[in-house]
Amino acid sequence: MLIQAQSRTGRRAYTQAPLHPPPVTTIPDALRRHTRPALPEVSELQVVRHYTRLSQQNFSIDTQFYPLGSCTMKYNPRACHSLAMLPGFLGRHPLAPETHGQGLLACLFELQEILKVVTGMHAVSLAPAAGAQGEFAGVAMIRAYHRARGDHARTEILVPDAAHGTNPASAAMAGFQVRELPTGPDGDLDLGALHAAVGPQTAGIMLTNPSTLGVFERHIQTIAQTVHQAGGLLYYDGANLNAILGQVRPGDMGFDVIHINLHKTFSTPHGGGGPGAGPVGVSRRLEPYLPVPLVGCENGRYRWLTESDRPASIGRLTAFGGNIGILLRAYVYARLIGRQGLARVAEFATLNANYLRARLQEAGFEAAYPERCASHEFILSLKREARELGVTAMDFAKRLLDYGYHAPTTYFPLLVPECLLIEPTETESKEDLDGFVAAMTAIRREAQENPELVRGAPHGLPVRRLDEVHAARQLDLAWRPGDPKENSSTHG
Amino acid sequence: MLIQAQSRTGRRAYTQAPLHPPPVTTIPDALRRHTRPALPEVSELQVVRHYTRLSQQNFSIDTQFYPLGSCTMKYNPRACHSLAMLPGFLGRHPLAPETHGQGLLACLFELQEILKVVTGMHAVSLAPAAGAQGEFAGVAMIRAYHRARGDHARTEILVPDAAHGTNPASAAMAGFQVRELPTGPDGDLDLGALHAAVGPQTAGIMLTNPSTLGVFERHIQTIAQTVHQAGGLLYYDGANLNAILGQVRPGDMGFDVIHINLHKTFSTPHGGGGPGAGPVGVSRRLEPYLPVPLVGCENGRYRWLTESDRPASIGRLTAFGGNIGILLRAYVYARLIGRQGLARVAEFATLNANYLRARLQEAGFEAAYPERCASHEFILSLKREARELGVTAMDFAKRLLDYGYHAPTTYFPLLVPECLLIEPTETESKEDLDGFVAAMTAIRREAQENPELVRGAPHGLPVRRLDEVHAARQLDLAWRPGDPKENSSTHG
Amino acid sequence: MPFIPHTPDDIAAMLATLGVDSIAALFDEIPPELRVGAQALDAIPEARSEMEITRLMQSRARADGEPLCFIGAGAYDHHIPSAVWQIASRGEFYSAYTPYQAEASQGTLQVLYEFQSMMTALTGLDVSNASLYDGASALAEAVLMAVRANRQTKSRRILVPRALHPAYRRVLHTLVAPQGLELVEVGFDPRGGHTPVERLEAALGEEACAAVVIAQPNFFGILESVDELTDWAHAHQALAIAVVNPVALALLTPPGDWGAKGADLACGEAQPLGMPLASGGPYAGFLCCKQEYVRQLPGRIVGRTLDLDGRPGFTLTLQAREQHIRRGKATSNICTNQGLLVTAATIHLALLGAEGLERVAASCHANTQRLGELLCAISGVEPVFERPVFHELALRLPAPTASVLNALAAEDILGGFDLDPDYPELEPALLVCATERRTEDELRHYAQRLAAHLERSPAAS
Amino acid sequence: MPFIPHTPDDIAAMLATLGVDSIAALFDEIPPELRVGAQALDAIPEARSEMEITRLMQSRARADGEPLCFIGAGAYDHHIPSAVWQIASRGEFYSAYTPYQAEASQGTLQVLYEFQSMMTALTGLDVSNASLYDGASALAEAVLMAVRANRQTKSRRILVPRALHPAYRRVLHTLVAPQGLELVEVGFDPRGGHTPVERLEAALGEEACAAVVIAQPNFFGILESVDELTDWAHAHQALAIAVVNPVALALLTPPGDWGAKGADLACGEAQPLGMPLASGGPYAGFLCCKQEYVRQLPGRIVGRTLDLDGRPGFTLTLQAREQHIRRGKATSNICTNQGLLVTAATIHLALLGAEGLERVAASCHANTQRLGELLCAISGVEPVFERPVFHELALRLPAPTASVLNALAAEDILGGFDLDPDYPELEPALLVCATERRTEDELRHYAQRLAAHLERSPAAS
Repeated sequence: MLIQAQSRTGRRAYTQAPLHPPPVTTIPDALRRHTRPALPEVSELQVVRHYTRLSQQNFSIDTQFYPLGSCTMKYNPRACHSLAMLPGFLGRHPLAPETHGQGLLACLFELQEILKVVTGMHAVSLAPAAGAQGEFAGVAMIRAYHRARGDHARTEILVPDAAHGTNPASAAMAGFQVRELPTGPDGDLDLGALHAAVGPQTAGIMLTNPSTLGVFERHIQTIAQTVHQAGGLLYYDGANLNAILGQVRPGDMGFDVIHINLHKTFSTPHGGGGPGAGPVGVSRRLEPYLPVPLVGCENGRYRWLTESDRPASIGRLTAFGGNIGILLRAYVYARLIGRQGLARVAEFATLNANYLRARLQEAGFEAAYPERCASHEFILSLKREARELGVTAMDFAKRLLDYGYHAPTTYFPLLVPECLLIEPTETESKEDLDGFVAAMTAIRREAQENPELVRGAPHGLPVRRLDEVHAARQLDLAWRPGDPKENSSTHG
Repeated sequence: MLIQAQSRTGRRAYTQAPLHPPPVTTIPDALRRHTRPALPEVSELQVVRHYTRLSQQNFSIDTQFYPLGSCTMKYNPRACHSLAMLPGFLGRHPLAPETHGQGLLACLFELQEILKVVTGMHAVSLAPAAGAQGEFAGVAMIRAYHRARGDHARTEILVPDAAHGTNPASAAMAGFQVRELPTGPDGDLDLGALHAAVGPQTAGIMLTNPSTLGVFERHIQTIAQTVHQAGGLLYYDGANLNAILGQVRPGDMGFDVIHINLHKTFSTPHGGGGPGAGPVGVSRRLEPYLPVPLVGCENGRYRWLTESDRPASIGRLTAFGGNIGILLRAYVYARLIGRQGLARVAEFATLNANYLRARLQEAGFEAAYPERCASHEFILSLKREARELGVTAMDFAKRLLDYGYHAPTTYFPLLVPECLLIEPTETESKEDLDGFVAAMTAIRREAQENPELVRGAPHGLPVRRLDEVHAARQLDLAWRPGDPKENSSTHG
Repeated sequence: MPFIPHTPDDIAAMLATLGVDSIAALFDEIPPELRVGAQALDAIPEARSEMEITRLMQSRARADGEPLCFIGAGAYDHHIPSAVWQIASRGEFYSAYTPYQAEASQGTLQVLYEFQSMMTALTGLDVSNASLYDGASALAEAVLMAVRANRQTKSRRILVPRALHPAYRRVLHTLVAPQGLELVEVGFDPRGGHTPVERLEAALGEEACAAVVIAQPNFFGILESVDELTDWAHAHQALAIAVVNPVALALLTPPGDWGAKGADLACGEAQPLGMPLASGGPYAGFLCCKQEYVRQLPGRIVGRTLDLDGRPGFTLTLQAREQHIRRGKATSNICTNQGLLVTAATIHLALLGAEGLERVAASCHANTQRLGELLCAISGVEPVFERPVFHELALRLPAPTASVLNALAAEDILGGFDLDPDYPELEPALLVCATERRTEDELRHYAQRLAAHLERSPAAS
Repeated sequence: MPFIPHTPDDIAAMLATLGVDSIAALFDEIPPELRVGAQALDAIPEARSEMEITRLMQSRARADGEPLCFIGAGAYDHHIPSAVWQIASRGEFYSAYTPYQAEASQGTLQVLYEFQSMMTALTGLDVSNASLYDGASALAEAVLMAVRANRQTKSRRILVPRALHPAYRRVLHTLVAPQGLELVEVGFDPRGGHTPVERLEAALGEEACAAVVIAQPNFFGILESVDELTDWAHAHQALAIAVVNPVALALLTPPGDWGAKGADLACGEAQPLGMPLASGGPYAGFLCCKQEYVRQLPGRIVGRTLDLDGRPGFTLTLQAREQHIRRGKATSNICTNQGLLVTAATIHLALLGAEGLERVAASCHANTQRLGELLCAISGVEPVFERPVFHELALRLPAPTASVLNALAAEDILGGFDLDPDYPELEPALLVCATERRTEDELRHYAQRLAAHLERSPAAS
């Protein structure tokens, strides 16, 4: 039942608002609201009970194996949360003077340094609030760079067809045309197409490496050389950075600008859809354009560097310093695992992915790019199961939920039919991977013996399969007073 | 699966222990342990996931209506928890000097004062760690009082047959003989039996008022006079104090000593079986015997009063000051609801109990003592359902779990056959009470149409009905390495 | 190995399954000349235990002090019920992903639907998304959306009041300029502090514009004549974009009721709804609009639908607008938003309800009025503007603002926002805020210390 | 109305159902002369908002400072992983009752079963209960249990070492004296600080005794010769009751292996396993025993059993021992115990494991050794006893202990436990403790300040 449906006129969580507010007399009546907004009128117990019960309807890392490809659902250490939530950090106003922020700024400055080292970049700004905003900032820096050189002809950004959808969307946000490049049959970029595409109109290329196909782009040096020679810059989409931490660095591969998803690689929480944090790193020539604010250090005192310190900056992305609380969590994480731990992340994420792929192949599933090493993730194609049994990748995904596993990413990347993109992460144990193989095997058996069972999944969750088409056609996006619909999904 | 069964040799939650402990060289080998204890070797993620999932297998106030009679399962305000867990309180060593404890002691002193006022007693000690320890302390004070007067003949404590089991147990712990008194047909104590029982051997009487039958003992003044005239003292079991807060005070009724279950009336958490807190209050003549430590205040400075300040004290009940964190929660609760709120507790607990009883009677259920006002709780007897349908109070209780309600207390008090003792508390809404009536009604319909369904309940919980006889006969009280049994109840 | 569960036996068994003899072999496809050795990360500290890092972070958190805060300027020091973060921090909310698998994410999805419902109730508009990064970036998305949505003009000009938060104006420029939008500044009235219609006329000149941004209250805390501004926008074929404080909406006319037709979009910062100040983030932006514009709305949207058995449930919807489907043609590049903060905001609003929110708003208003009284009793301190305010107040000082603020900060009082750099025309001026958390004692303490410092300061020019 | 959900409509409808016109009518059975009016509670403050009480409690918590702690004496300042209380505070653990309805309480029940398993692993005994109030009251229950359980003697005498925690000895007296038990004090060796067998002999004289209490380490931190003491007890038909520190058990012989037959009971304070110091509570006592005594064991016990479908599950068991069944003849009056703390302890032990616990123990031991070195380098400071210690150390001072401790406390150093009031024979003496949380800098700081104060103090007599 919606919290709104539990509302009763005159009920309230009494202790939560000031008990004796003075009357408001100085605001003209013409500007005053005359009917109260339809917010729920409920007791504190009702609120606590309602949201506690709702929380139990979620799958999460803390409760399930969650091998959602390209999302890096690893353990979020509880210490990162409690230390970022220390009262001294939480109570600090964003515009408090630097005299009252040295502790915070020290953490942020050190995080900038850690990110520089681990990515091999020259400078880092922590400002972007999420990966997509990092992408925008990165592409905007490429634009600023060319403009500063008077090179206004570079209006095009190259993006492989396997790329995350945010890449072309961010390029468009930054005012560029997007040109898509095809992927070769081995999963690497089609170099011929690249050569044909580059030219004086090329502002840059956006790459994820390892790509969304779960393989390392082996020709990265050739690509870098080709794009650079054409006058373009290379953008690294850090979504898959977990795969290579401490093994190979974007800066060494020739990238000019990168973003890092701290909520993936640095294990900050996903929170049911954010907050993320998408710091950007750049090579020396792009440093002037970094988004503000950055944290500087002079004579052991830290301070925010803002527009006046950085006149060539692409500017400010959010009103204050970005998702600071997430940056603190990432800092704590980096300090807990240390330099060896950062390298181990990629090693064990890769070991887990390759092991899980091998076990699933043994169990008879078809992997995409089986001749390649898997990175931290890999793709299964269920096209045979779909063809022979009429049970799709989506059906497998939904049935996995009944087995207590969150489904892998489905139908992405778009290049592989009936695909599951599976990313186990380094924090899961061998037993959990083996359990997942057993579940997949059991579901295939069900698909052979009782395909309706799989097609009708899930069966054991708070709701059965939801009608997304209905949702999009009969838009119901907000409850309103007098709403006749009842939602009983949370009870029983 | 048990956490122990998830153990793998060599796995650990690395960040949680010192990384580089020095070798231990100064402890003689003869005193050293030579095999490691069989504690689980698991990762931090495994621990978080395991206990998060286990928690979801509990019913609790935060997730369900929990009308467990005599337990006062009311909302535990979240502020009480977070304010008792402030670092300044948590980090304080129990033996820290009073210079470093004025903040804490101020709260405790004020709580003593609040409890004195609300119970009408002369002095309060917060020392007892739970209700039963409060009972022991109370009875021990009665013993100390008689002994101090040289009255060694008073070896007997009177206890009504309806009393909580702790009453006779505590009296025995304190070295007394227990004499049971019968209850009359109207739920009040049998006064004739009382008169017959009192005498020079009577040390005192232990009463709960309202009694466990959910009714107010109307002859309390006569009882007090009778016992006092015989030289005995009156003990008030505060388990049901929620029913009368601000309406009538134990001190005014003539009680000499009381305990208060803060984890009931003052809404501190039950925690799956504690911690509780059982402060004791006394009349002036018993004050010297209060358990230590108490909090005193002199010239605006607070300090612990200990054995040396209180030479006649019955002594110390725990090593330090009792369950301090629980006392802080109770203090916060009392401050949040204030004096009017304390009185409202009893009013609305009583309203809810009487309303729920009336609705259940309307629905055809039989209440015990229907001619009486219910206190904050009341008893249903399902003896008719048991006789006619073969469905017992226990069956109803288990089936309620399937409906998402915690069961009421079953088969207590012992005087009423097939009984459910139902205490809704003041924090539940009318809708929840109505929902409970609907569930009870539905279950009775099921009992008529499909009694096996009810007898086999619960059906929708992590386990079905558990075999308690098997548990007591085939004792399995601890996992051991190599334990062949698998427990799969937590998965799937 | 921190957070890695693999035992030596596990590793050996897994490598055997793979037929390789080391983990390093799994990286064979990386060109060897790119592989970095262990020493590449030497500048990063070694692993430390949780105990050690706890000590470090506690000392750093303490180092920043607990000053008495009278700064508002876009982030407000409100009471947050204990229940809010105790529940929002539950692992099932905290460690879940964006609810792509709806059936396994009904908790998050229902929370988002409830949030959308609450925001439409507060703003009086039809539809809300499930959050954007913050108030400033939400405004930028609103402006981009307005340009797409406005069918009456192809203009890419936007009227932006100078009395809008300076940081919002900067963010707006960063995010919309690459797409060729033109931001035209609209001045404020020097006596009232508000944005009169005449200024809109003057700024527009003979051109058209796609949208008018209307901040209520504006950056100076001043209440604008929103009905006139909205009607003016509509009369000029422009959409009206409201930038509002959600707490103020408990007292003020909701954007959906502004003027004859209501504002078309409303956005703002949700931080006052249960989010700690936290040095600036994470917060959450909100964006609501009229039903007719829903397909131009950026960000996640949750809809109520039915399952196979006909029971209601929730799912992400209208994903065809989003970048993972439409790629370069999406309404925005945003995907990860501020889900956890929205969870907190939803719990917060459920706890307060309309009456509670109104009490909070009224207390903030009263405290700021009272602070104004106390401060204006000091010689040389006076209100900059005449018009009524919500919970912020611009004051003219008799001494340079920065030096006054520094002196107060040395005594752990954060005296307000220095208006001088952004508004030199008002110099020396200060923007103060007193939320419901400030007590009479604190207000008096501030006034007393300010008076003391001003006595010692040289008079301003 | 704080925490009361009733609306005026609800109240009216409910009263109508009851056929009464006011709530007051529901209290008609209380004799009118006993009813108190509203003014009876006037001395209790009025309701305050959560915001106001938060401010109050924060200021009080801050008032108590964050001193540097070198006190042990039964409560130890250990690192507690963040995960412990984040999980233990979840509503489903926090707000559940004792698991009477087993099917609806499998979470709590399995936690308790796991705890019992961990405690038997640590102590080397067969059975554990699910907790008692604290270490001291657990010892009292152990003593009462031993008297009931000992079939070889009807003696009600108990040998209790003087080197046992003084507060434990006091609690023991409070709780067992009413049942006529006689507590006989056993002295310690003035050079070794331990309890030699000869002292047991001397204390017993010609009498019998039901049990011997053996503390390992004892209150002075000294490691006792537990094998000899246990064998002596058994040779005298007495049960051996171990009082142990659970962290120390990572390094020390478990009670189940003491002497030829092992201790019969082991109890102690579980606070070092994930419970904050918290001014003294809530903590949790534990009590383990050999299988043969299980029916005399007080407190809750959880057993593994089967459900109707034959699947394993957990339930409270052996309830026939308990007060709600046996009433006056129960093994104890205890019912509510320390469930939430046990939940924390279980999570804590799962996070540490045996190796982690051993690392903690070794670090505490090393820090205390190091502190001893630093302090004993100060002129006039020396160890009181010769024998090895775990993580506490008794030191003789050249000045009155109380005055030294006061001087240190004024500098926010809690220098240890003053032994003088309880052990005048050792005066002036101090008991110090340095857990794994103390750093080398802190140890040096303490030593430096102690040296400074002693330089200024007059020498002790």
